[in-house]
Amino acid sequence: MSTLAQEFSKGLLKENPTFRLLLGMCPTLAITTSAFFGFGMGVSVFFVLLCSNIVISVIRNFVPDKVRMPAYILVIATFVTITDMVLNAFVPELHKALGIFIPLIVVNCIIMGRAEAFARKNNVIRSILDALGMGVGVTMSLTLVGIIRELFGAGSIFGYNIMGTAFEPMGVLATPPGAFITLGILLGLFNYAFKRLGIE
Amino acid sequence: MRESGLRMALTLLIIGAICGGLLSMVNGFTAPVIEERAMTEFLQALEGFFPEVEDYEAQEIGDEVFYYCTDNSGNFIGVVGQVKADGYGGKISYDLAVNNSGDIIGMRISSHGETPGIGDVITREEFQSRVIGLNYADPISPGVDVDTVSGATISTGGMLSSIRRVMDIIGENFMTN
Amino acid sequence: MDLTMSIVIIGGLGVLFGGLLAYAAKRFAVEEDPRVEVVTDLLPGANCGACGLAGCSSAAEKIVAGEIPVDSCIPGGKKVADSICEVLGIESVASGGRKVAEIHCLGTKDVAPDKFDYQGVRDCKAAMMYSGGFKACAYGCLGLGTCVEACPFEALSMGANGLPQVDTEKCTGCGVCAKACPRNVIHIELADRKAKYIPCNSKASGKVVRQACEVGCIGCRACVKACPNEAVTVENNLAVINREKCTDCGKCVEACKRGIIKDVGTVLVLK
Amino acid sequence: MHLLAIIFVAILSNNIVLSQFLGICPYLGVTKRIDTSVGMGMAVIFVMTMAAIVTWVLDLFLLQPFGLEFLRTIAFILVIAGLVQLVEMILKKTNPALFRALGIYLPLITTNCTILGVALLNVQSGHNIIETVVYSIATGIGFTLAMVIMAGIRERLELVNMSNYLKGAAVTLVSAGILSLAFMGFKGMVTL
Repeated sequence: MSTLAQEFSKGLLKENPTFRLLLGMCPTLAITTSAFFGFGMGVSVFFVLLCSNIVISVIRNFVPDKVRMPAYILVIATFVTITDMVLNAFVPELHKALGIFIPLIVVNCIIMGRAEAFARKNNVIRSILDALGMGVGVTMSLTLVGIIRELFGAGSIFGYNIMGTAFEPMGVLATPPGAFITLGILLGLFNYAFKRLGIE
Repeated sequence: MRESGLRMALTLLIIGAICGGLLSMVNGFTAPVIEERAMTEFLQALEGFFPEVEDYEAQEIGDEVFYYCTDNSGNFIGVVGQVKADGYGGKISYDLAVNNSGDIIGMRISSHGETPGIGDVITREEFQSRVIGLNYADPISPGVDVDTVSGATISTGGMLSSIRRVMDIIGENFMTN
Repeated sequence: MDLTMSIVIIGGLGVLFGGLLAYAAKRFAVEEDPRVEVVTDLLPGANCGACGLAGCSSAAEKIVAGEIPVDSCIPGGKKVADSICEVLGIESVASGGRKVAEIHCLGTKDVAPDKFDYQGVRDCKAAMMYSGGFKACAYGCLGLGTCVEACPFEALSMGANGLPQVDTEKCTGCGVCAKACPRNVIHIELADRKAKYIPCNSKASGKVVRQACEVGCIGCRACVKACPNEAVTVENNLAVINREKCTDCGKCVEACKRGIIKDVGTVLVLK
Repeated sequence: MHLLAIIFVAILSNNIVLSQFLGICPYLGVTKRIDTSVGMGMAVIFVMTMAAIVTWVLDLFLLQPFGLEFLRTIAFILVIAGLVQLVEMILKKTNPALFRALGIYLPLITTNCTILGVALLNVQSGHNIIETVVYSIATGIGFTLAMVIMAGIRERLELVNMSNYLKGAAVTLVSAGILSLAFMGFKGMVTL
């Protein structure tokens, strides 16, 4: 059983959900047109993942195995709807951009994956640490992709113009093909980096 | 942990009920905030078009809403329509403001899916200025009276035909005098 | 009003599906032997098909039903077979010992020249379509790595000399590489056995082999005469050593004019 | 005519995978072979249409009268998860052959963004029942089309000699990008 520290740190690099486990691809492609949206999505996934991991690991012994899936989905959906409402009320600009991808956090492979693979089998403390690690990992990855696409797609990061006015922004990065290609190349680079760092 | 059917149904009932209750409570807090923010947002837009607007009365025609605006002395100053157009990337929803003599005085795109850098010209002065000042009686057929923006013909053409449709509605219902 | 309604709706949906699933669990219960799941977990799960079935889960079903022997999972070997026996409560049968893949070719680029320079898709099966392969020897290994790709356990790697090498630790003898090789250069043999073997696959006549390869067996029968316990026979111009009879005395190694007879289990790192 | 436009838009110009980014996780996983992609595609079409109808009815009779739109997500996903598990059990018992062909994809489908995505899109764009059914089937076909094309590409990619850092998901994503570029060509042809 890995130590508590490992439980947290594995989510950052070794088992980074986006670049290693290839989970949660849909939001990573769709809303990372800007760093702020990427960060916002990362934080919402983080919040939902944390709460659902806690609740699932608490109720894991009471839920009969046959109805395991619907019960966990109920819990996750509740936290997602709460996030949806809170964002809609207090951060409307982010809510409008994320649009349909907030309700889709429910079926986001990361959360369902962690609930099934981890929270169901471990106690509360480990689940919290796992959620923290995974959550930070996701937020970092989404923000990174957001930065890259915004830097080249619109010449700015978090809205601040970096590349100056002479820079001709590559509009294609904001379109769907741009998202696919950027993430594909990033995955290749990360594979290379992981190989060199010796993280198998 | 007997796997009996009753226990399964009961578990889902309890979890479902708790979740349902929790959600409606949270909704109780957030719904008014959302409502109120949407309202202030629209009011600002309205004041943007008609600074001296005092009161407005919503009127639903088809599935679109038109706001009949009056100033503090109660006489009619203009109409703002929350309407939709067919764009390149799907529906474009926008507000169109027409003053009491039937001329377009402004428009605001509230949401669109046009391709960034190409179709989103509809949000900029370059396109909107072509339409400002036109009267509801003037013909607006895309490419004939008002030319579309090259490279974004579908977006701008869609907008122009929708404006024509909306102007007809405004003409019939509000320009009776 | 909202509060009660949402509790009723979500709670109602929950109990509706809870009930439906409970009813379905009884009404559509498929009698599935719980041991199948346990055995599936024990199997390596590489779905390599060495047991002749589509995947581990179907293999588990057959093992529990007793249609196939307990040790039919070759990659799993003795360890898996024993643990399955524990689960099924039958005494562990003595399985035939570990099997490993063996490369039966020494023909590197410098000793076995090519007929033509092949620029096509880097795949042995594809290369075979071009007049039977670019190698002068019609039976030798083409070295394009189809077996390396096919191996589910990453036990095969391409040697610097252009011929595949077997990592006998990782190799589980599942035979996927043997099936993948279009020229059947790879044989699955018992691993830890003291014996000699001839790493050549060429059934061509001696004259043809002399032109095609410097380290190919020309079927000169020197080893057959030299062997004290008749372990060596020549079948269509290729000498084959019978591992049961072979006593690892090494007489055939000295007799072989081309010096290509090797010990079983040596990883062929060639010049 | 309107239905034809929906079909065209759902399959080609606004393909659920290539321009709406839904269902990417199974898209990367299952498209290794053409027959698995077709199997998954059929299962998705069936479940997507069934789920869309049930959720549409649920929304009309239960959520809208009481103004509980905020319960949409939770009610829909509960229904979808329950339905998929039910279908899995029934299929396993009544038709094992079909179950062996399609059944293995069912648990994968519950956590598939497309199913919930389509259910929500149908309700949000105010489709009536016929439009809902047509839109779901068309989106399912669009999903299958994108998967089969990608499976075809990936089977040929296996033979290409590329650096093994790019193998697998990375090259799939890049080729999906090019595919999405091609599908963008249909975008302006038909507007809803």
